[in-house]
Amino acid sequence: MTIHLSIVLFLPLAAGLVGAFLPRGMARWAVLAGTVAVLAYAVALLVDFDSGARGLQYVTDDEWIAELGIRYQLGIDGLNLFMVVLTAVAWVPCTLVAAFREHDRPKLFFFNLALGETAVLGAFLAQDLALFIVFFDLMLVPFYFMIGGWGTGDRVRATTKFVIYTLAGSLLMLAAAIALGVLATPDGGEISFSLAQLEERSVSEGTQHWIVLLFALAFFVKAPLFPLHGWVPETYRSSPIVTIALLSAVLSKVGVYGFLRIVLPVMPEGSQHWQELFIVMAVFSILYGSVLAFSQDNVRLVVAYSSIAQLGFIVLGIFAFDDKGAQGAVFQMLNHGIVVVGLFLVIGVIAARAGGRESLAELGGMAFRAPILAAMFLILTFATLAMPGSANFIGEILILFGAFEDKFVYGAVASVGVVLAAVYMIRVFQRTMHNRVGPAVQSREIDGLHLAAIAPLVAVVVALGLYPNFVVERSEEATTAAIEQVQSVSQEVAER
Amino acid sequence: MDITWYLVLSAFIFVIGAAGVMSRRNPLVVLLCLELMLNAGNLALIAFSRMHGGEAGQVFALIVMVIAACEVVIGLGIIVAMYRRRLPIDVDEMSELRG
Amino acid sequence: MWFEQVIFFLAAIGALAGALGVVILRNPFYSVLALVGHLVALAVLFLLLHAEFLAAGQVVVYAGAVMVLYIFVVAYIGGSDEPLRPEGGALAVFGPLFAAAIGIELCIAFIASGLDALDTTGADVGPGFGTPEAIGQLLLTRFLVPFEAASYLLLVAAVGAVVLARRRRGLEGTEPEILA
Amino acid sequence: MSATGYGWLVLAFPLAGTVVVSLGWRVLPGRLPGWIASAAILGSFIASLGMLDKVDAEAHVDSAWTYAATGDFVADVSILVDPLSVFMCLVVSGVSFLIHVYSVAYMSGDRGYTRFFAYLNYFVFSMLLLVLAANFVLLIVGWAFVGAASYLLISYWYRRSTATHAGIKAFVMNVIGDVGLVIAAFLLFNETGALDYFGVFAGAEEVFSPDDGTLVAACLFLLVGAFAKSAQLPLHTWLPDAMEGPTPVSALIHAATMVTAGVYLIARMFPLFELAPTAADISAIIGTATLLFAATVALVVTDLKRVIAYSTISQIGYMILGVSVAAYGAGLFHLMTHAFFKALLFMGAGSIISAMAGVQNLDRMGGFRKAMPFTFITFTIGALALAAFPFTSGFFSKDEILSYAIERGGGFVVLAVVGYIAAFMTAFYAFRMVFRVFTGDAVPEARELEDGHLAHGEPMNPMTGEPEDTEVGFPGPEHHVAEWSWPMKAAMAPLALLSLIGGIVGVPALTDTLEHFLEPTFEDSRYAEVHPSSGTEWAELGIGGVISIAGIALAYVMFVRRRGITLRLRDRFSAVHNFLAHKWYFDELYDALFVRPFTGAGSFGRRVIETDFVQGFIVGGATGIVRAGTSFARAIQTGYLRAYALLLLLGVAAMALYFLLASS
Repeated sequence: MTIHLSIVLFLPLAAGLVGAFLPRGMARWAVLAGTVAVLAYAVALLVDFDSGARGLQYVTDDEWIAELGIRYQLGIDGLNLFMVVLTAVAWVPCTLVAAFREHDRPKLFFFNLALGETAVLGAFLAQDLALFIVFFDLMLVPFYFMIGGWGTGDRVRATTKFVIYTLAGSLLMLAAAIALGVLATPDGGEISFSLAQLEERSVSEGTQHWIVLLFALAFFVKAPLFPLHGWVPETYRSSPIVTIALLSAVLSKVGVYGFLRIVLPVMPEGSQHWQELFIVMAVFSILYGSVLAFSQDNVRLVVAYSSIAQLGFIVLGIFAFDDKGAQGAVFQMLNHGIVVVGLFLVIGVIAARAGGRESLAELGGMAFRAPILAAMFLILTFATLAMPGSANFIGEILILFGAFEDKFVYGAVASVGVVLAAVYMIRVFQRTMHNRVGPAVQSREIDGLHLAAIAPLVAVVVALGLYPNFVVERSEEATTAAIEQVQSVSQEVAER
Repeated sequence: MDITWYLVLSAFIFVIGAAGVMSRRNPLVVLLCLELMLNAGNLALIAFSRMHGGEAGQVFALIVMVIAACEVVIGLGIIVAMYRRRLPIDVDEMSELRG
Repeated sequence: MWFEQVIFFLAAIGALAGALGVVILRNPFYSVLALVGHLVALAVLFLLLHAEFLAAGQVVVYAGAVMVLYIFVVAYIGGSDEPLRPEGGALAVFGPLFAAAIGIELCIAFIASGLDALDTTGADVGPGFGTPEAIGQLLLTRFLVPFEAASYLLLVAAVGAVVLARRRRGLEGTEPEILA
Repeated sequence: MSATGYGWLVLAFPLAGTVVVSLGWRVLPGRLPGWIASAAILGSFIASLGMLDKVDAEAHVDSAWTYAATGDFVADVSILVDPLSVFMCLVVSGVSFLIHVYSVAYMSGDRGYTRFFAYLNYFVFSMLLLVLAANFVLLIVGWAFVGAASYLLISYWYRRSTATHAGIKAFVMNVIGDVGLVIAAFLLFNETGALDYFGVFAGAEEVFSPDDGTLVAACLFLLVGAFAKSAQLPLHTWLPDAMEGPTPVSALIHAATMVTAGVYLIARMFPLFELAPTAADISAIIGTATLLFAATVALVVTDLKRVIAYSTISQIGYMILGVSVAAYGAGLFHLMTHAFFKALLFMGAGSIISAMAGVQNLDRMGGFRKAMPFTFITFTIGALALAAFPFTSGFFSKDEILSYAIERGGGFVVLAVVGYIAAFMTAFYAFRMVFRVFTGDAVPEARELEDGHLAHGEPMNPMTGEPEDTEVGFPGPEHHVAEWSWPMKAAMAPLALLSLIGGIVGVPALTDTLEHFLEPTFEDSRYAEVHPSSGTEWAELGIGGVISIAGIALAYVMFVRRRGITLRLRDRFSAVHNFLAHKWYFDELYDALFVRPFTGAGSFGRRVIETDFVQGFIVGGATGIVRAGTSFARAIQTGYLRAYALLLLLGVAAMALYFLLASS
């Protein structure tokens, strides 16, 4: 029973509230300090984390709504440790970049930013299903305001779509979660939403089927996976760059994380039932996202669709029901998150050099006077396309190995996605950095602010590429535990 | 007298009131018809209170009367406001809530 | 017991006639008067049901004060007995039809009810039943919260009426305030 | 220091060079980055010599740290030092060092000088990592690093659209190879449970019966990787386009690094290929097909660098044939000699192109013999070695491969015969270059050079003719010919010497040094005893020599004695010429097979699936349902108070009815 996680969880929110009472210009610094503090705390947790131990660490467990069996239960294990670190790592550069830009209503913006971090951290830390859903839906609120209030272009349409999509998913999940909690309660037992409890209780297989499907809908919308990505183009096009970086890097991971934390351990039979469908969706998303990423003209949308493909890989790894696949998925969640934050910040820098243009046709030739920018972009590009030597490669090879194990054909088709990733990422890099100078492009070196924001991310990418085992060994225990049940179910099915 | 008689009477009054609400267009009369329906309810409440031999039903009836008074006050206020704005005094003319 | 029955029927006929008068009479002024009659008849029925306090309240507050309010408004806006358009339409048919349907349903419910107590004249009650004392006791003890809520409701309604009927500057001349 | 200690040093030098050069891009003046980079590679070469000194029959494996380990998936950062890797390190670092020295002068004047050397060092580091890796994961890492480095160097002059295009092509082909390797690694891992070479080899012996289906599949996927990197059919199209890079890059890609990786891979995986002879045979056949195909194309291509490029594809075909017929020593011997003379040829070509002020077209060249005596001599030596002229290095190595193939008998004899036919073409096109560039009437550029100054052409893209983006300063405005710059000479002279006498380590029956050196690596080979007798080997060498001389003679006749005959031949066989000049239409085929369907799918996805399905069917369907619901709700919301009352009443009536029915 420790308070550490609660501190981490509410630090950003506290910083946001403090900022709200400070004079206009000071809110950003309060929030920035909050995110840095969270990062420091997360690093401390990382150092202190006992990678050999089984089960949760730093557990906080209190009664919250006793009548409904909802508990305030937080904990960290190898599964969410790096998600928390990713959140902390992603928020600092984004806040930093945002802090040096002028906003309308800065207090509100930075409060939303801080609230977003708390919500995401909460979703990652929650060990109670109801608590998870509370934070999962809370995430929507600040992002809704940030996109709607500070977006560009047709932001009303974008936010509407974003909200309707995610809200529909969340509501279905809420219904499913309540059904799960109620149906799992044995006769005369107390209702409980604690994940540990739910894992021990069981729901009949037929019920699991539709509950898993509803959960999957919510998670796939968030991820997003084909064909539930209808909100992506508009949202990505009209969101502030900082927001979209966080959305793509961190929020998308909450969904897939939910599979490992909730769906697979609690409803193994249901997960097994839909395995084939979800794998097909994942593989199709990989191909479809890659092909569309290749044909996009807007830089953001290239990254957006590439994210669809990458999330497809992650889902493939999870639903391969294999140690290596799940391990790769967890690792890839971290890698993709870090890389995508960097990519979007770079896109922001690029757009600033082209007078706000983000169309590939109008960009080009920036590398000449901006070698540092080009070098960092290149590293991020190589990492995104999972070039061997990057951590993303280890993630992807584990996913592919896991997929090959049982589903060789799907794995083989998915590996086409690796080739396609090379095509579209290199294309983006060339069309922005290489070739002739675009009509309105000013080639100049990256400024100190963005350097300070992006360079650490690049350093993390390189470091992870050198020593990926740092993550792998810490997450192995929990990942294996997360898919233990579903593996045994899957084995039974195979034997039948 | 059996309680049934009172109840049947209350049903009749209620029905008459309801029919009036739906067929009359003068808002004043509609309000009056609402009074009828409320009073029908009151009558039933009091009849049941008599049946059970407890005064709770009467207290409820009293509160219904309070609510009726409130409704009258607000309703008449609206009618007066309409009149002062030279709007037609006709419920069918007030259809701004059309979807 | 015939005395009670006679009074019941007289009062019931009065109440029904008043109700019908409210609905049928064209002139709102007469409608209000019919409602007053209806209310008084109801008050008699209340007395028969041992609800003395309510009967008194019905006559004094309802038939007296509230109805006066109606009369004022009718007089103020000049109760026109001619409708702006002919009454009727589908609603004039369906409205009473559904109303009648509910009435029939209710009657079936009452008559075919399994509640045996319905067919009695009610429980035995002492002489203090329905007196202001008994009601006051209940209002200030068991139903204190609803009582207070009701009083707040009245307050809010009064304020609301003021807001609604308030003279807006520049809109009209020097019309007197009706409700304040 | 132990052998592996030297191995780590081999890797550390170029890596350090990359870091120092790239971080010091602002402070390092003049040619210093070039010299630092060269020194790094020299350090690598010296460390390789240290390995050579320490290496023995044992294979040394040393692991630095755990790269990734989960469950049975265990991959360390570990290197393997055995005669094969030592040999590769020596060739790679040695030749690369000379290319670096050459580049110090050749690239000076280019504004991207520092960047160039950072890439170059990274390239060599990647290749060394590839050959030193002790497990599949690290192999794939090195494999992909080589691909990335080649991408960076091919599109080094990134303002040229042709260069960026060629870069993306090379990179994608290489990634295809990477994926092949990943799949192969999985298949092997799945059966043997190991990722390190020796674990896999040991497991494979136990698990697989000869020609086991899975093993053949794994070997074929390995071949995909090997062929993508070594530019064999059908994954060769990137290599000619890779000529967009600066000439030293071409030299590096073709001679020392990259393309030889496929040969190395097959040699390294020989236990697997010997267990799966089907795969080995397929590899031999494809190698042969490639060597013939590339030789025919090289006959007609008019771009100087591309002629050499196709000759590389062809020569790599010989090597693949060699290692596929279990002539490992011979294949690697040819790898080494080829590295010498191919680097030399490219350096000479670079010098010539400089003299032509960037023009690469053979048709525009001629008569450079007087103007560039040094280049003439060295280039001719390179061409002689390429043509396998008797007693040059290429003579011994190429013919040894073919004699091994004949020794295997059966269908391999056919392959060897094809090899001899291609050898004739090789001799012909090698001297086609020599005669067209150096003999005949001196072109204006050559005369200008004789007068003591370099020709200056308009800066333009040699492939498309579009004017160069001069603002950025690369390609640099200056050109450097070997005659005037000592580092270039210093690089070319040793290579020329090695091209001439490099065969000495493999003279049949006399030295065979290389074969004996490599023996520990291949001693378990089941074909270790298959050995042509020195008598037959010398006889076949004789045949090879005759063919080579015949080819050169034909070239002499056609390009010196009777100039113009080629034009007549071209007109006469225009269909054949067109077919060859279009490189057998491979580019067009791939365009139709992959590129267009891919872009088509992209626009189909964007136009149809996104708009009609996702936005139309799913979004539209969902909103349609909501809209239909709301329009019904709207229809009910008439705004008429009495209608609401009616509905309310209706509801009450219905509910009352329900309760009545339910209770009765």
